[in-house]
Amino acid sequence: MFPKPIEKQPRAAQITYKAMLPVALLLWLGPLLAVALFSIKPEADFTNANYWGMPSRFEGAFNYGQVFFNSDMPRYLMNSFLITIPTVLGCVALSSMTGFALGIYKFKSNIWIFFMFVAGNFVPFQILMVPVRDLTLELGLYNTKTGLVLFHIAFQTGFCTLFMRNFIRALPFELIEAARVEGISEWRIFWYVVLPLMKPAIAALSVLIFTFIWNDYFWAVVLTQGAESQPVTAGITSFNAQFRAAYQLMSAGSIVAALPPVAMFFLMQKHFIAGLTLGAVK
Amino acid sequence: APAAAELTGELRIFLDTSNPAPRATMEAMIDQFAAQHPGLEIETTVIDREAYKTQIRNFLTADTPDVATWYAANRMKPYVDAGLFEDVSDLWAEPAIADNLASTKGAMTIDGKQWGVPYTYYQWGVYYRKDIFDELGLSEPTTWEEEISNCQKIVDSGRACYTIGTKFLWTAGGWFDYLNMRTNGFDFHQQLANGEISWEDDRVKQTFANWKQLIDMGAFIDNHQTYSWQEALPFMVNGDATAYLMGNFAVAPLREAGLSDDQIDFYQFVAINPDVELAEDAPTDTFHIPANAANKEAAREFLRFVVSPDVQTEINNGANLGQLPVNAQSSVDSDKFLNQGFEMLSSNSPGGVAQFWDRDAPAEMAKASMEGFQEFMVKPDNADRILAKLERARQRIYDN
Amino acid sequence: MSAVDVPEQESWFHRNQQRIAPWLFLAPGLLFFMVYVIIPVFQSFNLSLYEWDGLGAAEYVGFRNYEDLYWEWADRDAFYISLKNNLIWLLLYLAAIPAGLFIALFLNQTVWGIRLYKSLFFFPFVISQVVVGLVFTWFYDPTFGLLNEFLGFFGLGRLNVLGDERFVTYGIIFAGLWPQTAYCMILYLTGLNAVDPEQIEAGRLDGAKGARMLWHIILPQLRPATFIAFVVTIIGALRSFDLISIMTQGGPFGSSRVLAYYMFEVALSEYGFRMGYGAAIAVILFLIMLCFIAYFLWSMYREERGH
Amino acid sequence: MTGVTLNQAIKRYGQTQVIHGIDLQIEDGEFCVFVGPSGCGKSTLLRMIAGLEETSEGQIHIGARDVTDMDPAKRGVAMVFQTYALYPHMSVAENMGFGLRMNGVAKDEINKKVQEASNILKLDQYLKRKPKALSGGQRQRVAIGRAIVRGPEVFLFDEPLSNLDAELRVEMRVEIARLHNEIGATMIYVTHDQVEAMTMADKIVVLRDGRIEQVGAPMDLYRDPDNRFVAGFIGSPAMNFLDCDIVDGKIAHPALSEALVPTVNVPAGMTKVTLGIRPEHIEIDRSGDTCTVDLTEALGGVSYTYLLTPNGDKLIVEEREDQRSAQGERIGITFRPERTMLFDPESGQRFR
Amino acid sequence: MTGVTLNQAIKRYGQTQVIHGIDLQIEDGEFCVFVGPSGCGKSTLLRMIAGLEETSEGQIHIGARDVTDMDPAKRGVAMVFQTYALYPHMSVAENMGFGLRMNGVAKDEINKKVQEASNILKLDQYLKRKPKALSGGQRQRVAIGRAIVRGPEVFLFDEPLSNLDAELRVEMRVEIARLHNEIGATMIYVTHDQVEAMTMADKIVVLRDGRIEQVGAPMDLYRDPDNRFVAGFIGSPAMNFLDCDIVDGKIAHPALSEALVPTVNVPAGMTKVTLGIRPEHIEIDRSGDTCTVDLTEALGGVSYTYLLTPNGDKLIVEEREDQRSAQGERIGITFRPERTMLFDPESGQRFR
Ligand SMILES: Nc1ncnc2c1ncn2[C@@H]1O[C@H](COP(=O)(O)OP(=O)(O)OP(=O)(O)O)[C@@H](O)[C@H]1O
Ligand SMILES: Nc1ncnc2c1ncn2[C@@H]1O[C@H](COP(=O)(O)OP(=O)(O)OP(=O)(O)O)[C@@H](O)[C@H]1O
Ligand SMILES: [Mg+2]
Ligand SMILES: [Mg+2]
Repeated sequence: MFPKPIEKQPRAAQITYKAMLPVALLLWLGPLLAVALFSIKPEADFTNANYWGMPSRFEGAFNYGQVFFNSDMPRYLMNSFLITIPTVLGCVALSSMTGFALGIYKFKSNIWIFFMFVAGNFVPFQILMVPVRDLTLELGLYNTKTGLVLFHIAFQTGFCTLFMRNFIRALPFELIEAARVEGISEWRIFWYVVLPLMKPAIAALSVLIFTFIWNDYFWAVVLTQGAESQPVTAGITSFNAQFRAAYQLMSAGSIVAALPPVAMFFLMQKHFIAGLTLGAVK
Repeated sequence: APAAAELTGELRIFLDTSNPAPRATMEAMIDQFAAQHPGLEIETTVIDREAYKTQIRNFLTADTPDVATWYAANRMKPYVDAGLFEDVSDLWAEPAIADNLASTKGAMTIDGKQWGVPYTYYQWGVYYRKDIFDELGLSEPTTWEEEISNCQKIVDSGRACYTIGTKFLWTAGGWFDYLNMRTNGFDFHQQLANGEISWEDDRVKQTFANWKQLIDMGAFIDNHQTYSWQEALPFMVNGDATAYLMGNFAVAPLREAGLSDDQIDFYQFVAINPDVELAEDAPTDTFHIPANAANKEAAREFLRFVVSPDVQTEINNGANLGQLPVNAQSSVDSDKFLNQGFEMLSSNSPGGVAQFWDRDAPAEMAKASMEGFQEFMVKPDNADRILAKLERARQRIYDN
Repeated sequence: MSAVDVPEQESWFHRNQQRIAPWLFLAPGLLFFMVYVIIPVFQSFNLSLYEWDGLGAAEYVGFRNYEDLYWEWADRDAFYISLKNNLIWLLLYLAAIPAGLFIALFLNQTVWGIRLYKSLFFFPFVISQVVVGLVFTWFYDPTFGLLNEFLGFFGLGRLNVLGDERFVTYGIIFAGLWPQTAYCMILYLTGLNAVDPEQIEAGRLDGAKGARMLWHIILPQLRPATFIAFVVTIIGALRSFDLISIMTQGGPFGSSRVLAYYMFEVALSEYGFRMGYGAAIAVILFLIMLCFIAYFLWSMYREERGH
Repeated sequence: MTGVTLNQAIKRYGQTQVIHGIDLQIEDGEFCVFVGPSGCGKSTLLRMIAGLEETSEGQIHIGARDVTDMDPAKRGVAMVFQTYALYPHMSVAENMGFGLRMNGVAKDEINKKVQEASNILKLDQYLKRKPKALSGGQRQRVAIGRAIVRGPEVFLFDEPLSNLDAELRVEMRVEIARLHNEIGATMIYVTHDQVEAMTMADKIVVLRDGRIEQVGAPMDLYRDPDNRFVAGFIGSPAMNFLDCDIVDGKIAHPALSEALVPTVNVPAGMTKVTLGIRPEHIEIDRSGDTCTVDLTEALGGVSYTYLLTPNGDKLIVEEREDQRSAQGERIGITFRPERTMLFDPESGQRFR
Repeated sequence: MTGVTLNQAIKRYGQTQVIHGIDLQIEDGEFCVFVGPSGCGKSTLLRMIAGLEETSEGQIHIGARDVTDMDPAKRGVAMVFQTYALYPHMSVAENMGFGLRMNGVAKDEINKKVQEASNILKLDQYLKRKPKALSGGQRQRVAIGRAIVRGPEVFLFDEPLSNLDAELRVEMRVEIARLHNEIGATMIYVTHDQVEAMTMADKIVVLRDGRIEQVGAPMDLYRDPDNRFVAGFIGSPAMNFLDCDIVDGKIAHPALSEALVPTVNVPAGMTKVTLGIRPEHIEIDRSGDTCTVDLTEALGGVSYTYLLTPNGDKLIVEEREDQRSAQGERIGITFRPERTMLFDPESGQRFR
């Protein structure tokens, strides 16, 4: 292990290290903690320029109450879920198939199709902005969650295919050959042999895509408008416009918007990190 | 209206009145309308004001509402040109509107047709802290010299004269409107907006020179480029700045922030060039029917309803929008700012009434110029460079 | 053997199963990807030759949009600034890589609770850039921002980071580095996990220690992690939009624009109606990115062949 | 039950040909082992029989059926892979029954067959476990069980034991041999371990570069190889080869104190010949001094002496027990001429 | 050049002790091999000597220096790892010179030493290559070269050959032995391959569960093991053990047609004893019928016969050449009593 394990170093070094950890963490998360602090302050603290001190009163309940009962935030949150979850399902479904096709079969254009997915995944998505917006308008899906979901599925398929294909490549090919010798049709090989083995990849990918989509702002702005279809990232800006300069509410709103992916990360940490590294490496 | 009782179907209304007070007002008004038309199913969507500006072009082509708010003058031109707004000249031919809304007809007219109706307008002017003025022994100025000397005293007292937040640029447009209209007059200003005058014209430079005078003396708060107009309010509330050149909608938040009517007052922007007539900014907010609307009949009825005298009186009163009604039959609320503003616009604005810079100038020019104004306000010494750049922009934009 | 009674008479589909199957599996994904990604890329190329306000009819103008871009470049105007800022982003964003490595090294221990520390350090990556932007806007706030409190604490003057065209881009990049560093950190932490302990021991026997160990033995083994970190950082830098949009809207006076934001601005923002022009900017951005995409694909190709 | 016949089977990958026209007849119920150095085409040939690789040219028959272009599933073969290729998400029983299940066989029938196979392989108590929870040997047994369940006519094994450690390998080797006795199906087995080849095979096929070098029973190959390659390949430690001169019809080499009279006919006109002699057939002559002891290795029961001949050739001699030589010692060697084999130095062909 | 001395060396990982007070003296220039089953602590002990693991208690001396708490780089040892642990991003020459470079040795000096080492190991033509481009054996040679270059007093090898295939393993084994002869440094070598242990060692240390079972020269351990563990561990195929009864002072087992008179003193009062006999010391008595032939394996020069005794014990008999028995045949066995060893069935201690 590098660097040298701290437990093999002098006691003083160990103590210093253990003391530095929380300090470093506080510094690192400082801005975030500040927001959390803001979100439980009463408004008066801001007018009294008590920005960074202890809250004079705990107003968290009120502030979060405002967010949940006196704004469009619940709708935005709902929208985010209604956008994110179908996208995750769609991506996983499409990319396990494309990944399977590209990972298992040898055919001439295999590598080129694969590269197309990879390259598409890295395209600056701004270049898609105008045509995709027009397409969505033409399909009558502008300002609908469906429109957003369809695009997200399509765009994320690039990344997911890269991920799935690499994962499937790493599976022992003998498993497929064994199945073929046993006379199992290709579709059933996919369904009964490969898909169950892809569970970890699917888990990792789901968490990852969940976060990506949840946090998407650009496309939310380009393809939707208004509380009936916008996700929370875009919603938070309107929310903030609504409560401009009401820092305690903006903070509470931000915390609420950030919470689901954070919760997701904590619950599925292992998969999340596996996703980050596995997808790209290999 | 008896005929209106038969209205049926769905009426979708998009609003940009996202701040809490206006939002409540509009929703109440729509409820009232709904009560009159039980057969109509009304769906109201309120979109954040800033977001609305970018989204309008989308919803005009897809997922189109039946009624949408927007702004008068050049600001509606792209949509008129693209055929996305319904020609409502027929409404304007109805006497109830023709007679009572005459003063705003010009702002609603493009190519000789009218494309919507106004529902409110409001004066611009200088809102100031009367208590601080009193404390410093200042009185409302009327000339540029007085303005400057007042300001000098304020600056000497450790305050800024004007608060402003230029993060979203348009507030600087207000300053430019006034300085240029006061320096070169309304007509010149409109010509400039129409691209007929070079930005490197000496007269424009004079406007900037006047502006620079204020900047150089430290009249504006620092760091205004990082604030929105709301974020700039606390400076005035806290007494770090004494005045705010703003539309009347600023009054409500100032009051909310705890300033009493004794502490705030209003004066008309001072004259600079005695040779030009005073002209004012009075932006008009409007309702339009998108060309793709489904229920135009109900939409027209709604427009009639909005501009009707009672509704105008109601929605513009101090407790609601706190602005001026567009209908001559309506009464202006007893609110002192509304009265002063109404007074000012109707009797002391001989030069004309402008909509506002970003509504009078084409979008692209507005954007480029307001960015220039912001830069100028931060770096007044760059004036020549900025103007040269704007001139280049002008040549390109109006050329197309 | 088989339950089927007529084994010799297989259907055409059955016989060609292995040839057809991949295309059936690919079809839905490929269709989606084509419609929403590949075709639009070409449409954008095409659109960049038009002038179009997004409302009326488009007008073919040949390369005029590019010409305009050139003039903006020549005049050191918005396009020039965007491009320059993009370069700054590209360069400075790379700082996330060493920073991530540094934190990863710091956290690569096995003391009690370290797992929790690692996850908490990773936090910034998970939250939306919108929130990050907001957080940092307040951090930089010239009146009450924590930054100025700090500077004041050290007796330094106040700074309006986001209001000063000299600092604004750096300020936003710094905000962007926060989540990006967390990302690189995780990549390196997993990379460090995979470092061959025997090589470290061999290094110890060879007398390499500390920084020399890091440089000569650890870093070369972290190459894959560094490679991904590089790719994702570059892409992140070129895609930077959310932060700018939230923190400054490209301001003050357009000095924090980058291509991605600028194109949004000219095409879709409040005052922007130049779809074709936006497309031209996107094409330029795409061409820049293409270098990196090509690099990435090339190294992937080598990997594939290598096996 | 049926045999397998290959008729001029050829395999090409693009331009490169890796299997060069193999003709081979494997009898019904025979245990046939393919051996050969790495990359010689053992796996490819096996996979061609399985149908996992297309046959570029030639025919493959299983029994009377021409299976050359048939789907793998239809050929009546079952394959056991080096890596076992067990489905990790299925229990042992599911693994074994999967093929039947997918082909629509009734549940009861599947259970019965799985039960039978697990009886044979003593897997009963593991049926519910996942492969992960099994040892290497058990996994290999499941893989074989999966093959058995399908009741194939031909079993194919591709280095099934090479992932096991030495001890288990011996055990499983014995088990597979026993299985073959029990069910009597045709089995084709790929390995590069010549102990496996020698001990299990009814028939060994020695491959080299996609061509058959020799086919025969193990001891036949050991005693009577066709060429130098087979002679060197079969037997461990490998046969010693000395490049000798033919002088006056006798075979001369500096390590030999006197020239040998060849026991077979060497074609006239040859001046050089390769002499092969197995380490266990050399005896050390302590009175001689033609060779130097380079190194000795005593393994307890047996010891190997590495010799350097005067002209630098190396020789290994197997000695029994305690007759260990000292390093650097100079000794002579002798052997019975009938134990030697003679090969053409060019073609490697054996003279008989 | 110096020897290595361990004095009551103990290693604990947290609560669990894995090395239990080892006393060991390795002489200057000796080739010492640690063998033992997996997990017995061979690697740990080696790594303690290298300084890669801290010694929990006791002392380690290299020559006269107490190195117990010394930095690995300062101990004058070099280590060759099982996985080679070559730096993949450096060329062969850089790999070999890296240690010197880290210690600030001048470039010329490094080049010279690398040259020398690569001469010894015949690596000259590969100096520019990266490890990836080398075969397993070449890599192992580079790893050894890297150790040589540093000119250590003690070489440490941790199963250096276990990643090579059988053929290469033999070759490299010979090479390391030759290297030891050449440079004469002290070498400590860990393996679990007993052929390596037997053939290379001057001294074998048999470890079990972190304790030394026996130390001695290879043939001493083979001929004269202290206990059943060592007897079973050394020699291949392993010694056969039969659980015998003592009847009237004689040793009886159903496989033996008549009871044996023990050649050593068995303590009085014992009723059971374990009899050990090596496969090569058993002779088959074709007239007997006590045992059944379970299986035979002919490997050419030698064949193994697996026997089942009447009470189910298994026996392996090594036969020479062609004396192959048929499966199922019933035969008897004989051996010379002085070839047997007797062990305490409980403690495994050998009776002498
Ligand atoms: N897909 C392929 N494309 C091209 N050449 C191939 C392919 N698969 C195998 N080969 C070549 O065919 C030859 C035979 O390979 P095969 O795997 O049958 O050897 P093998 O005898 O099984 O070797 P090993 O003992 O290492 O498993 C090799 O030279 C190999 O390089
Ligand atoms: N870091 C550690 N923490 C706890 N126990 C350990 C650690 N390293 C090794 N051990 C234990 O120490 C014992 C000796 O391990 P060691 O690796 O020395 O065995 P070995 O003889 O080299 O085995 P092998 O032949 O498998 O390499 C084992 O029981 C192992 O589980
Ligand atoms: Mg093979
Ligand atoms: Mg070990």
